[in-house]
Amino acid sequence: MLIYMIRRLAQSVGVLLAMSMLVFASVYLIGNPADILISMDADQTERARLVQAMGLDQALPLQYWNFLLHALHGDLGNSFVHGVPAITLVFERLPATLELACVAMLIAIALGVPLGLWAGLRPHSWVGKGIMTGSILGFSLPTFWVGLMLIVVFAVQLGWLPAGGRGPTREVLGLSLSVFSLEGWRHLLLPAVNLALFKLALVTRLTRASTHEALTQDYVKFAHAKGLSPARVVGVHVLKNILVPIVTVVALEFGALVAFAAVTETIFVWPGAGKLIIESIGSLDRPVIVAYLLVVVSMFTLLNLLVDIAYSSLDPRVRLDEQSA
Amino acid sequence: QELRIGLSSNPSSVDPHFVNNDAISAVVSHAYETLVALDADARLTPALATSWRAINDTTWELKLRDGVKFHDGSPLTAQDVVFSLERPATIVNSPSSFAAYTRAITGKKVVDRLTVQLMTATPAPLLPNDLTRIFIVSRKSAEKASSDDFNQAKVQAGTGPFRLVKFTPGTGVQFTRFDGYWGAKPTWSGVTLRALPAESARMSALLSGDVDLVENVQANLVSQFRQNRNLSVFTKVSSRVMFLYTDHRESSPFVTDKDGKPLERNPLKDARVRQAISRLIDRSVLADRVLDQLGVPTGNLAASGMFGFNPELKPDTVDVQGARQLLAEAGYPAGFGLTLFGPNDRYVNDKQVAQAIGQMLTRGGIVTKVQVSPMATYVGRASKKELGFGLLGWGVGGGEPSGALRGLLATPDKERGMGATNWSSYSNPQFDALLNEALDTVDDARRETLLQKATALALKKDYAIIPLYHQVSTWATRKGLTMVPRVDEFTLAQQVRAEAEDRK
Amino acid sequence: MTTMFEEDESPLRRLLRQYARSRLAVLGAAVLLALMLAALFAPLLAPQNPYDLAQLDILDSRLPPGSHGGDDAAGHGRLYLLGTDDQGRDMLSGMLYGLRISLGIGVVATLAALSLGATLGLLAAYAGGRLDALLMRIVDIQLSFPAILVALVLVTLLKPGVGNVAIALVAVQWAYYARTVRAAALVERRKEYIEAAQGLALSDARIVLRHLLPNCLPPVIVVAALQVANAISLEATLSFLGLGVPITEPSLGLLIANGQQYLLAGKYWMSLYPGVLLLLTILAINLVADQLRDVSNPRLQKQ
Amino acid sequence: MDTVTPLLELRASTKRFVRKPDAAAKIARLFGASVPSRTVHAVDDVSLAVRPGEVVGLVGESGCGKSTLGRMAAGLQALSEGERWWQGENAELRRRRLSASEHRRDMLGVQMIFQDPYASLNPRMRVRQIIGEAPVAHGLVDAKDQEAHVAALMQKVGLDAGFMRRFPHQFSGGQRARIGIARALAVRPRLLICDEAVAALDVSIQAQVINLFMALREELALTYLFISHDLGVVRHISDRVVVMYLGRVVESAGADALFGQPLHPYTEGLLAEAPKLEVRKKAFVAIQGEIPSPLNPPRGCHFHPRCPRAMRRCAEEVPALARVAGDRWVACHLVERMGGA
Amino acid sequence: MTSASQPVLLVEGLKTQFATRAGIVKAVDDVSFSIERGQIMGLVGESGSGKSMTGYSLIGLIDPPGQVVAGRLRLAPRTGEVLDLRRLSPRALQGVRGNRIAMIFQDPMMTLNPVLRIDTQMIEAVRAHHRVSERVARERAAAALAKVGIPSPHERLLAYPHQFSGGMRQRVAIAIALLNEPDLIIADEPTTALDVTVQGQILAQMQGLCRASGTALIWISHDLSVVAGLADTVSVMYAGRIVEQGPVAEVLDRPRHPYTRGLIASAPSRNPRGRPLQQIPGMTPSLLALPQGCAFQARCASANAVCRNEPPLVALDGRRLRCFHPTPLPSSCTIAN
Ligand SMILES: Nc1ncnc2c1ncn2[C@@H]1O[C@H](COP(=O)(O)OP(=O)(O)OP(=O)(O)O)[C@@H](O)[C@H]1O
Ligand SMILES: Nc1ncnc2c1ncn2[C@@H]1O[C@H](COP(=O)(O)OP(=O)(O)OP(=O)(O)O)[C@@H](O)[C@H]1O
Ligand SMILES: [Mg+2]
Ligand SMILES: [Mg+2]
Repeated sequence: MLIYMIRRLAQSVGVLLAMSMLVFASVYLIGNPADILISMDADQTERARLVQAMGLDQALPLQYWNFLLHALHGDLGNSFVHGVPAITLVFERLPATLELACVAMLIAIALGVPLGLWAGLRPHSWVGKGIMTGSILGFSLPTFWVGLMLIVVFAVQLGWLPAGGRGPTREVLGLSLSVFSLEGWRHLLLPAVNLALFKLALVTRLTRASTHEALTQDYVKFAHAKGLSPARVVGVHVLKNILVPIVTVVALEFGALVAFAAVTETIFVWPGAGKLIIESIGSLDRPVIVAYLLVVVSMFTLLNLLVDIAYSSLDPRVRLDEQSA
Repeated sequence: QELRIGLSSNPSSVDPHFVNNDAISAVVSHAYETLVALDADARLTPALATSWRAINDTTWELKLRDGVKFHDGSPLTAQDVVFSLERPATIVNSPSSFAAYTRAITGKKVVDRLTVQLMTATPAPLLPNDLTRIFIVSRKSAEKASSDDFNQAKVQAGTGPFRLVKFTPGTGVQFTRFDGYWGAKPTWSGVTLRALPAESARMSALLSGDVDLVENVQANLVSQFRQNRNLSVFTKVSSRVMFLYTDHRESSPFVTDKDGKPLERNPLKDARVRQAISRLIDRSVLADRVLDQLGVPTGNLAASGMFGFNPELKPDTVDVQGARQLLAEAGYPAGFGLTLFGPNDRYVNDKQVAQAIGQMLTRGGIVTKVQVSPMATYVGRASKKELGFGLLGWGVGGGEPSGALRGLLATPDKERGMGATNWSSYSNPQFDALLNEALDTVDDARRETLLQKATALALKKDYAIIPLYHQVSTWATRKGLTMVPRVDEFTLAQQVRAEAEDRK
Repeated sequence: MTTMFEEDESPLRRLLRQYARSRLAVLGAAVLLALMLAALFAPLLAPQNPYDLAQLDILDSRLPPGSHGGDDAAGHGRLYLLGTDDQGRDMLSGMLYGLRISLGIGVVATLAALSLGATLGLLAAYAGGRLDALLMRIVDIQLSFPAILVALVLVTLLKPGVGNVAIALVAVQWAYYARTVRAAALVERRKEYIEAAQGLALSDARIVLRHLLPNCLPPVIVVAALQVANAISLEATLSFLGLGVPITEPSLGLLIANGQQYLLAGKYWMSLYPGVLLLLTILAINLVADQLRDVSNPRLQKQ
Repeated sequence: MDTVTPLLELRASTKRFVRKPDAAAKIARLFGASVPSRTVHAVDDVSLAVRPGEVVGLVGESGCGKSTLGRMAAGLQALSEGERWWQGENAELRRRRLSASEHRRDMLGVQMIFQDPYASLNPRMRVRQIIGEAPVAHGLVDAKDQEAHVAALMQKVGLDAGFMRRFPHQFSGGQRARIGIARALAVRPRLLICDEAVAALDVSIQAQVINLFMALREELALTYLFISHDLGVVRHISDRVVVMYLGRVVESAGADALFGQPLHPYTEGLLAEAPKLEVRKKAFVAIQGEIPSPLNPPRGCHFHPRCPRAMRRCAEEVPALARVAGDRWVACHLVERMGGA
Repeated sequence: MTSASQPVLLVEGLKTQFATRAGIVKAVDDVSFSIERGQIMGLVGESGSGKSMTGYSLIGLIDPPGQVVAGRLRLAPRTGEVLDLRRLSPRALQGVRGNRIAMIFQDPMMTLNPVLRIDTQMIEAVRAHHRVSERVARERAAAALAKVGIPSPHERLLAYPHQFSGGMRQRVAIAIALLNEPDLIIADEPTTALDVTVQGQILAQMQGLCRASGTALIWISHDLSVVAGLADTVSVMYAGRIVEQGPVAEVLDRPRHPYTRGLIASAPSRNPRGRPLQQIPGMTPSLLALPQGCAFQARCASANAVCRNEPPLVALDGRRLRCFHPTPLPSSCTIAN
């Protein structure tokens, strides 16, 4: 386990380093942040002053080196646009994104697992086939389009739910969350459903495939032969086995969900980190882009680790230190 | 009674001196005021200063309004003014500093509690205009405060009709009425500004009653909103002018012959070609069809009615025949090829406009490709002069077009801050001379004439850039509200009233 | 000598036969085929070349389905069966060409990503050791970036354009294939037929190309079919974010994105029709890929 | 005695599978974590000689290293220690001496036939390719003669040459085993290593394949290393039998001698346990205990924890494989003593 | 009690078929047999001959599209009642499975659920049929483990399957089968994947346990020699049908069906060393394309036109036989000795 942790840690440091380098280089190549940030009617002197203030006048490797030095002290630089530490900005916005992603994931799991089980247990029934075909729809509809449709139907036509924004929030454990009020949920529902749709399809199909697979296994037959009730066979023997792939995928997809939230957040004006990153890419706010990616990739890595640990508790056959590098 | 406004921007700060950005200034204007203000038509009007005059070529004297109280309870004094004029330069990490507007001031003198003198090194006719940008804050509160303190509403340093309650980045800003306001008591007990940059979300928010007022109505919805019984629409020709810049250099990237092979000589260098381009563009179709009437064809930089507007410069009308003739005279009877660049996320229907222009030019024989990209990438390439032909907008701010002429058309000169955005590489000594003279002229009438002359020279004679139209700003409110729309596009709760109350 | 197998059937035929068992999948294949043909012959089928600005008339913009254009020499404009978009582009033509671009990008990007990923994955698996470790670390890094962000940054970097969107999609997907192919190759490599080939002193290149590759690819190809749909979807999202294909040569995704701002104004056709076409395309691809995956599953093949 | 030069010989050969600790593990060690480096002694100091024309049977329980030994013999797996000799010459030196193509010839001289008739044929190749690829690639047969060559081979192993264009999945298990044999024969080997080549087949088919092996031996003067856990089969076709237990050879003798009078207690148990058709209502009394893991084999004689006659010495000292009589070798302290007495 | 006269299980005319697209697969075709208490029946035949399907049919675990289409399955458990297994409701059948009839599968690596601990898997098997506390169930589980020779059973209960070797797992599976003291155990090739010495251990234990508890056992195998040493009676299956059935000594020493005879004759031990083995020519036919009449006719030396008719299962010489040309007795006697 220790070795495993060391290995993972070394890997993540490598990943983060490589990533920061890539982001640095690519933002540099996309354009000069000064061009977009500085107001058009500023003159050359003003420009020069700002470019210097942002450290953009130095050679790129030097900029990167300075960044690294500061990063080692936990300082990822100030946002060019907002003037505040980029990392603060990201952490300020992250709870909203996490909240959205969690609710979306919960929706996906709460609906996807039962649907997938049903389809897996009765693959030839019409309901089962219907679920599978329906799940393809989840894959097929571009998120942004569904989002707009949801807004048009539920906010504009029916007027049931607000078209965008986040409801009132409450501080809980230092996170401002909006799930504690009805209004909060009203705001949360549409974007969460929008975000959940793709994952719902994924979870459904995965569950079905795993169920299908598990059902052909000898241990299921053996469980039946023991005289267990079908409910127990499915609820304990099958479920516990399909949990392994589901947990893996769900956790890994959670990272993707956070990343993909960018689109949903833009459409629903959800004040989360995804919207921040889109805005930051738009304004070449490099410190924020770097900080965001660092946070997201760290989260990915952490999730990966957690998955592996969860894995070993769910599937006793997996022993962490035996996964060869 | 509270007013809820849907903004099309997402304010990143509410420190009035942090970032020089119109959208933020508009938000901040609820709580802070300037010495000199612009009225709805961008004419200078007294605000915290009741009067200002040049006592000589390099000294301005301002009289402050008496009885003005800051939100923190302290009264407005000359000391606060001096502090406020110095503060922008102390904010180092600002991405776009207000210091540009205070740099001309070389000395400040407190004459008495309500009188300030500002000294400049050279004549500074535009100082009052510059002062419309600088918000006055209470020295008592702001002296030790950081931008963060402003954002967290820890300091209450403004004099405006509203007081900041809460600023939530990415979500919006909340204000409440300031009862000690010196001017007319605001109608609204509170104002909520919600950041709704996504157009459809903003429109839906109005339609579903989540907000009372939105700015920048989606162009294609304007006529529909006008007919909607529950909504009112307000429009105003804005000071933002849209134009095409053309490359005046010997050769230009992306200029090709009709088959896409690079041309040795840059046709755009020929004024006749530029004129031909101008004539190929049907500005009324752009304004009426593409922009859903959110544009007014123009041949000027300043909007009509603004200081420096030249009524003699009429927008070119479409004249395909004439244009072809001009092209033939210039040696391109068969036309040539161009790529038109532009942003796709900045101006009203910008990408549609670019494509429509592409159509018009192509039909006139100038085969045009259209490439639009987000402003971030576009500006980066354009400012390096990698692009030869592009669409750009310019908010002619500060009440007169000198800034625009200086930035866009003057021969680049780093020392004097000229031609910083002269992407077309236009250079005409005659124009530079006119402009320089205007910039040193304190006498308003004479300056206006000089500016008009300079504009005419660059736009009509040289076709240095090709003005297209002025954008029309739009607002929509729920029925029962009226507002006074502003040429500078600011959305201010101060200018919104409930109709019923008006009748009372 | 008698045998259990009467038919001398090739794997392809067997695959087809098993594929044909699902009516839905056959329908999907038919639709997909039709769509591909439509895309291929778009220039012949489309009433207008929607990419030629000279053929567009801004005065015909935003016409509802079934309208006639006004600006025609004869006085009667042409018929716009599915209406026009905000540039006066015939929606039908735009959709046919857009389908061509979307499908093209999806297929080309997926094929390129597959070839690149498969090559590297095979290399890693067969060579093992340091090369393997290095390649897999790169894959890890690539996979730990959220796809949409990579694409976003890349397209911004490379400047929008059909080719660059495809490159971005390749960059997003290759690692996935590399990992999948490597995993498959590691399994296959242990099988005895590879050992037998080594025992027969065949060259490494021959073993990799003739023995290993053909056995690793089929499952990956099926996954790739699904990924085509993903790629199309991602391209649409990029276009929606203003970073996709050139505005004058819209893909389906861009048509939807452009049309969506007219939804509230009731001009549904500008985004609904391309939306439905996109949906249909992706649905068809998924149906086909799904069935392919089912029939290529050896567990199901035995019966 | 050993006047005939063995065709193939493994001398004191060992195969270890080690998982090397990587950088992370080394760091962990620095922190004082005990990181076991895992070593599997799959084959431990085994010598084996196969003389021309002989059939050597190799028996032992699962995981005792039979396949690994087979692969080492076939040259498919490098030796950790020891030497492999081919035709009386150290294979390593020979390889250096020979040109690449001659070396390839050498490799072709030993062919392996695998246990799993499903996994050992490339499922995406036609039979013609499977059998005909190598001879053409090595220039043994012209490309245009490939078909005839394959047809002849198929005939030889009892397959209808008309099936040449089929894929492996279109054959039954027994037929696939024949294809595997034909593939090996196609390169005219001298030694065939059959790794559980009949284990997966039904009894009735098994007989057919065994008969085929025996017929080919006569016809082509083949030598066999015949690996199997089925004592009945080994007994039937082998001249000499080698018994392995947990990576080591415990007994080796002529088939008659070994089956007639097993000397090693393990061989004894093995023979006793093998079910026989003739024995009815047998009271099974098995060798006690489980097979230990090769990851941490017991000290001393590997078999001692399960040996009914184990002594103190057995737990401490590894018994050497000693010649008892003639061609008969045993590794057991008991037997040694017997021999000494 | 009537136990002496009444068999624990009586199977008559069992037919199990799979309706596939390619046609109907008659996996089990008209199979009949009966087993007495404490008796061990060997069920042999080559791969695909329907041995497992026979077993699954008995406990109603045929997967769709398979279906038991005909036959009587009568179980007479110790409790005294007589159950018609085919008529039982799914619930009642569930009460029989694992309780009155237990089954053990071939692959010891696959039969235990890899993600559940042994105790979970054993306790649930007890509590599915008996209302006992968990503690009691655990005790029973530990006792069962001890019975199959697993040392320190209480600790081993806490382990996961992957921590056991194959032989141990198979013993756990056997322990689970024994938990509820069933009347019948169906063992589907439980030692095929195991080594000879481990197989020996398990065979020894099974034998002892059946003797001790009077449980009847159906031992499915393709290995005649295992059955020879273990079973009392043997049924030989070919292509879904029982072709010969009777006491082990009768059938193995004096086989009268050509297939049985061929099978026995092809065993290496029945052949002189180094000589070609006797072999059955041809291959197992596909169940989809069985010839009219006797399924073995294509491989049978004595087949003639009569064999195109369906051979009935007839009693002959203390056995039952499905052949028109039974092998004359003396010839096989010589081989036996
Ligand atoms: N590539 C490998 N890496 C690590 N260990 C291996 C490898 N190959 C074999 N082993 C180990 O070496 C030992 C001997 O394996 P081998 O396959 O030779 O046994 P075997 O006698 O052929 O067994 P079986 O009868 O099951 O085929 C086993 O414990 C196995 O786990
Ligand atoms: N799901 C199914 N669909 C069609 N046929 C099937 C199915 N399952 C089994 N069969 C057929 O039923 C027949 C009997 O199978 P069964 O598993 O009983 O054989 P077996 O004698 O147990 O063989 P083995 O020794 O290989 O276990 C086989 O020929 C098989 O083809
Ligand atoms: Mg082996
Ligand atoms: Mg079976």
